[in-house]
Amino acid sequence: MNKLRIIYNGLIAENPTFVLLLGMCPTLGTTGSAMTGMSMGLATTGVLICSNIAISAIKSLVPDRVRIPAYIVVIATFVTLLQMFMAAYLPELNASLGIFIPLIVVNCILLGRAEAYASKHTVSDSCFDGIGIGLGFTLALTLLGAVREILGVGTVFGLRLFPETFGSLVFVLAPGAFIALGFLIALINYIRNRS
Amino acid sequence: MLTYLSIIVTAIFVNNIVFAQFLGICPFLGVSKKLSSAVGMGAAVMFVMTLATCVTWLVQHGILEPWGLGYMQTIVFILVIAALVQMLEIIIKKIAPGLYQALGVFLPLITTNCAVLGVAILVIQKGMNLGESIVYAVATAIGFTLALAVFAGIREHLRLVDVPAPMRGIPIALICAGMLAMAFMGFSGITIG
Amino acid sequence: MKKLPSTLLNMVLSLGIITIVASSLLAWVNSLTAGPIEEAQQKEEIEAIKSVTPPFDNNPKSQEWKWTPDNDTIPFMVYPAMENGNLVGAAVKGYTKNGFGGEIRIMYGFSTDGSVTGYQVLSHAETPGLGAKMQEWFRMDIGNRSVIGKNPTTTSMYVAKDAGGAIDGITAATITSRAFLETLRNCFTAFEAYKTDHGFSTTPSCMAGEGTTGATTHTSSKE
Amino acid sequence: MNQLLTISASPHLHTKRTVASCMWHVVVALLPALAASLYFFGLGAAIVVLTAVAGCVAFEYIINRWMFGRPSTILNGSAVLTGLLLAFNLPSNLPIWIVLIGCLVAIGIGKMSFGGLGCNIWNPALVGRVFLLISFPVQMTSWPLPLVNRWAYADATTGATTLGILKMGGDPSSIDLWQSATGAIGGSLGEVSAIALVIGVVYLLAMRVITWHIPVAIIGSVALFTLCIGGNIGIELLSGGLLLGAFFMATDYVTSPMSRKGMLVYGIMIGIITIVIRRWGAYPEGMSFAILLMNSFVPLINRYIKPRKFGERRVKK
Amino acid sequence: MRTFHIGGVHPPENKLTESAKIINTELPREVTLTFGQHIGAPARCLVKKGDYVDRGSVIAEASGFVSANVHTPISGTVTKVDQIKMPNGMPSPSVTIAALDDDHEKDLRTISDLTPLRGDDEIEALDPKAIIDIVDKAGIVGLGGATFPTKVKLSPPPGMKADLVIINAVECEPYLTNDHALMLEEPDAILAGTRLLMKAAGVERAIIGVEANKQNAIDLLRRRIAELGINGISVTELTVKYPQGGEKQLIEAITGKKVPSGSLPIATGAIVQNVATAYAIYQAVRFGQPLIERVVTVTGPSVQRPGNYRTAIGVSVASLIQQAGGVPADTGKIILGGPMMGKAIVNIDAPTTKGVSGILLLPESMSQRPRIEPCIRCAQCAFACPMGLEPFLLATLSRFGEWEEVEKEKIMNCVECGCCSYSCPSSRPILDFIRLGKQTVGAAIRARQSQKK
Ligand SMILES: Cc1cc2nc3c(=O)[nH]c(=O)nc-3n(C[C@H](O)[C@H](O)[C@H](O)COP(=O)(O)O)c2cc1C
Ligand SMILES: Cc1cc2nc3c(=O)[nH]c(=O)nc-3n(C[C@H](O)[C@H](O)[C@H](O)COP(=O)(O)O)c2cc1C
Ligand SMILES: Cc1cc2nc3c(=O)[nH]c(=O)nc-3n(C[C@H](O)[C@H](O)[C@H](O)COP(=O)(O)O)c2cc1C
Ligand SMILES: Cc1cc2nc3c(=O)[nH]c(=O)nc-3n(C[C@H](O)[C@H](O)[C@H](O)CO)c2cc1C
Ligand code: SF4
Ligand code: SF4
Ligand code: SF4
Ligand code: SF4
Ligand code: FES
Repeated sequence: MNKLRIIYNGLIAENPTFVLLLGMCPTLGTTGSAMTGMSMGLATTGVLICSNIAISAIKSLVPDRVRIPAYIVVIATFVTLLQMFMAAYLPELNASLGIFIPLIVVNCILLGRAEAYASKHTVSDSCFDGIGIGLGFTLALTLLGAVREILGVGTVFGLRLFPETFGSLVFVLAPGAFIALGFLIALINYIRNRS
Repeated sequence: MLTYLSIIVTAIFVNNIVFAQFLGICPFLGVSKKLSSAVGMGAAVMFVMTLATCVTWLVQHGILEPWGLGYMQTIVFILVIAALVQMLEIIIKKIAPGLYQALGVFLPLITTNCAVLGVAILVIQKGMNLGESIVYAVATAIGFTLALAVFAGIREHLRLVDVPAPMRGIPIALICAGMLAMAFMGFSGITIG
Repeated sequence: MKKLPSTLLNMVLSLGIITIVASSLLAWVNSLTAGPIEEAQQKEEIEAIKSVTPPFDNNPKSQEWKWTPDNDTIPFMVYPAMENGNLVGAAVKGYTKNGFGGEIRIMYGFSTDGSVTGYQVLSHAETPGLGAKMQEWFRMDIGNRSVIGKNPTTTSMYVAKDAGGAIDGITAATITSRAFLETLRNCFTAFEAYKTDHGFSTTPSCMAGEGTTGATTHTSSKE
Repeated sequence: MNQLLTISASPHLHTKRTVASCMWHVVVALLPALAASLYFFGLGAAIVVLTAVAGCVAFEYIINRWMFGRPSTILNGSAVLTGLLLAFNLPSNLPIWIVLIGCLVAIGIGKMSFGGLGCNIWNPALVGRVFLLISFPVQMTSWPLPLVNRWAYADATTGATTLGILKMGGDPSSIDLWQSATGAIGGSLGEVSAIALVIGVVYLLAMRVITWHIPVAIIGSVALFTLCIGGNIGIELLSGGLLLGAFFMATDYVTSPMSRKGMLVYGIMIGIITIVIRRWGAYPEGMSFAILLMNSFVPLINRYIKPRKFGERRVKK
Repeated sequence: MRTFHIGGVHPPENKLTESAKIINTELPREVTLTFGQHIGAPARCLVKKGDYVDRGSVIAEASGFVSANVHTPISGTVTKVDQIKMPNGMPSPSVTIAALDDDHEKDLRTISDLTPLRGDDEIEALDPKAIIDIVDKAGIVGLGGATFPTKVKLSPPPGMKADLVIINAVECEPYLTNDHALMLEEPDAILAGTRLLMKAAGVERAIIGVEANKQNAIDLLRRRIAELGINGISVTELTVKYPQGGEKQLIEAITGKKVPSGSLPIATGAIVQNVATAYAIYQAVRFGQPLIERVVTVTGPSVQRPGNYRTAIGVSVASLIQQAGGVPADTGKIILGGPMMGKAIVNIDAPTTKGVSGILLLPESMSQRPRIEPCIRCAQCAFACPMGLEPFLLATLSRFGEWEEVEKEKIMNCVECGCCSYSCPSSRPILDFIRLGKQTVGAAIRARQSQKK
């Protein structure tokens, strides 16, 4: 398949957050600002690309009945690697994403892609699938983070759009996460149904 | 005693796992369409979460830390949880077929439920002792079940009203979760003692 | 390529190999990153201490001293800052559980006479835009917000809303402000206790009605 | 002639009560409290009330007509009521733009996203109020003093509410209950005068718009629970939004249980949660949160607590 | 004062004809009789075109246990055996009898087929079996609206024993006054009929339940009971509340016992009969008069001469309305029965039947249902439901086709009293949806039962 199509597919057509509704916990939990949302998206993308590559590489060496545990081990390995690198070189980001970094392990996007895509496709296709889906996830998280940051405190990536007094704090807190995502998905539903 | 009470109140109301910590959202959105399945899922999570927290705590303090393998936490925990769920499934099927009927369908879903792994990691991060960890796990699961049950009631209600088309399904469910999170914020800052 | 059939041997072998490869990889990377991680953590602490105390030439971390408040078990950490062997002040790492979102960890710096030389909020779960403002609020030179340069023996380190307080709390975040100042008072007490313990002269305390004062256990790690 | 006859199934009579008359009765019942708030807070109260009512009506009209293409529903008075009750829950010096955000949230999120009148689960006015409280805590917790500077709006002199004083460790005996009863105290503009609120609720009960169950359950459980934990019943009942909430907001048909037993359970739980939040929580006032929380439980209450059916045998234990 | 305890409403009473005396109408020269005037199997036709039938003779006989004879109220010739359009516009088989000469008003007592006048002693000597037999022959069905064959009620299923007869003189429907008028004019006949009912059912006690808005009837009945020295019959005054006349509600109001869900009223030991039924039984036993006439209230806000008319069963609705001054110009809806449970009709040329207690002509302004609005969950309907159901839920579930759910919510307990629709401020068509649900669920239940057998 055309590599660009694979990426388009992950980014838009099968966007993991807005269309497939996977990985809701990090989506809600790490989008207090555009920056944290994007970081989480990129971190997940990294693991996803690696695990997709590794899994499609070893797919024929793994008997069917143990494939799930095997995939989990692969994914967990890359997550742990990510954890180590972040703790060593990006300690602040590591602290702000907190528990959601180890929880990438259980993000259904990863296992989902391993099962639905990487275990059936070539290494390079799986790599591009990882990039596409990962960027789709990153896009969604960044978008949600940006919306919450703008509505909540009036900035986006720290850039001030309007004075902080006019921000609705609720958007950087738990309820705002649900509400903002709800309306975003509704908007996307609306647009999709129109076109 | 007071610490236990405080752990319980905090885990159920103040820092509800779904509404404040954003863990276990997928089953929360996925298994809350009917009240009966919501309660079944809640019970299954309580079962697994308590057991998993207990076992992973022992693994952490008995194996990983003494041997300097702290960096293996994530990989070991997820494998322990996966194995545990498998074993539970087999055991329950053997000794309590009735329970299996009720919980069985939910068990496989739980392996990838981040709430279980999340709680296992959180109790280590918070430096809780074994007793506190178990109480925390049970209370968190109660909080999860409560959230699920309330949400299932709400979604059964929504089935019978005229939700505008683009809002139907997940969007309105998320708005409801937002409203619930807002209501639960009333408990913020509750301190016992 | 054909898939390996699911025979027991294949399954054990396959899983075993994956696990061994994975663990070795992890062990290797761990050995590579353990240093930088440790360093990052150390650096963070030292940076924090540096940012709150007067300049020093010792290693305060190696001279840390513990002080445990009456009603709790986890100790406060006193890091003495020395210049040429003379005490010039200290950083005290303290915490409170009375924040709006639970625990707040703060490091305060004091000069020898007990005046606040600086502070760093290390971790907290306060509300962004409200309680989270404490990081800047209490060093702002507006009204009576700043605690910098003030001495708990002469300034009442309470929120102005509460009777007798001399510090302006964060607007609409009185709970955080109280927690912040409570930690400050306790850290000050820890510092005083350190001075008593190590034979440095204490400034006479006139902090009437203090909450947690007495130090029950203190152990020095340098003994 | 035969062709002209109307055919419809029985019953052929219909009560005079309409949705509009229910809603307008509640509006009428709120007039004494409105008068009191205009007296105590002057210009500020007038601006906030007018903005809130106009805002809610406008948003309902816009969303209904232009987004859903449904017929306008503003004449049935429910948007007016939401606006009025939202205003009653706001301080009288709140900037207009915040009031408007509250209206948008109350109508847009709290009511119309669920499908409009009758479909929502949470009390729209309270959704708006709590949203504002969380979003703009600074502005939402500065209370103009009553009777002072009645012609000031944005720069009114502010002070603490009774519950705020207590939360800050104030002395309960310093509180003048007579002031709480008349309304000469700080607080949201509609909640201050207990007497005016009681006049309103008596009217609603007499008109049979509401039944006694919810208000009595709330007030009873607040009184009992306060007694158990050793508080001052008078202060708890007369201060904050307790009476406003118990009489006019917890009783909202749409968001309260549909059986009398359910109403009692709902009311009792609201009372208890309110006191728990007031006593142990971070917020000085818990009524809004308590009502929203119990709104969430209403579907479950409706499902499990039902009227006893005629001739249905009671389940023996 | 006694009353039932769950739900109920109190619509404006509007008893326009409260003190109107019963007006005897002239016997018509033509009647049309249908075979399904009662609940149960339609009667089997015994005549054919051209037959001459005598006043009071059977023209169709009961075709089963739950069925009833139909008699002709005039003498004449069968001119048609055909389908006619019923009031609701649906066709139904019927017999039309026309008086070809002037003997259609024959005195019943001259007709040898009917057992002639019985004396008091003779009546005293009748045993229960004989009374039930007369009731059966006379084609008497409940006149309270349900038209359930009376002999069936008087023959309780094995193992059941009645201990009380309740005379339903509640008349809680607004506008209707036919029972009231009958009580004021025929108290003695009603009491005698009640005694016959007691005897037939083998019970010692009877209670006449009357709502407080008919004080003069209560006083009159009480006075006559005392004057005649009758034992075992008493009158109970009831609070005015609809649907007190409903069998289950009335039993509860009077005895405090609730008919268990899914059981017959006889489970509480009570047999309920309408006053007019008691009167008809007396007429049959004493004069041998079968059920060929009844009192009908013709009323409405703009009707010229509203009143209680004693009329032959089978005259056309139109001719009865004519008696009352004709159809007013502003009429928008014509209802057979009361406004709460009565049926709106399309065809006023259709004949009356045994069950027609009133004809109500509502002006156009009262005929249209108010605009339907969304349910505001006010629970008024649930508070009003005398069966303790949750009408808003039943209606919504029915609307969404959740048949299993509605069955669990006991939709079949609904007595279709209409209190829910009446009290809904959003004027939702609650009962319409519930009827739909009842039909579907009822069919499903019957299918299940027949499968089991
Ligand atoms: C969403 C929300 C978050 C809040 N977060 C904090 C906080 O982090 N710290 C705090 O002291 N108060 C916080 N508050 C405010 C308190 O509830 C309360 O208003 C305050 O402690 C006392 O008010 P005052 O400071 O105006 O006296 C928050 C309020 C809301 C609505
Ligand atoms: C300002 C105001 C506006 C009103 N507007 C309406 C209206 O639009 N529609 C309506 O039915 N009732 C409206 N009412 C209420 C009616 O005047 C009256 O109070 C109510 O319909 C009485 O109904 P009831 O007798 O059934 O209780 C309004 C009342 C007030 C005070
Ligand atoms: C809602 C409802 C209201 C009724 N109201 C009356 C009434 O007012 N008078 C009456 O005689 N029967 C009324 N009935 C019929 C009674 O339930 C019952 O069938 C009747 O009293 C039995 O007497 P009968 O067989 O002599 O008609 C009503 C039935 C229902 C379901
Ligand atoms: C007794 C009564 C109380 C009401 N209380 C409220 C209220 O507290 N908040 C509100 O937004 N609407 C209230 N309404 C109006 C209406 O029910 C509300 O807008 C619906 O929740 C919208 O679906 C009330 C209506 C009645 C009849
Ligand atoms: S883990 Fe299961 S329930 Fe959760 S998103 Fe994935 S497929 Fe859905
Ligand atoms: S980790 Fe689990 S709960 Fe969290 S988003 Fe993924 S599936 Fe959902
Ligand atoms: S019609 Fe049925 S549901 Fe409605 S009130 Fe009467 S019994 Fe209840
Ligand atoms: S009376 Fe009407 S509006 Fe009220 S709950 Fe019943 S159906 Fe809904
Ligand atoms: S007249 Fe009362 S129920 Fe029929």
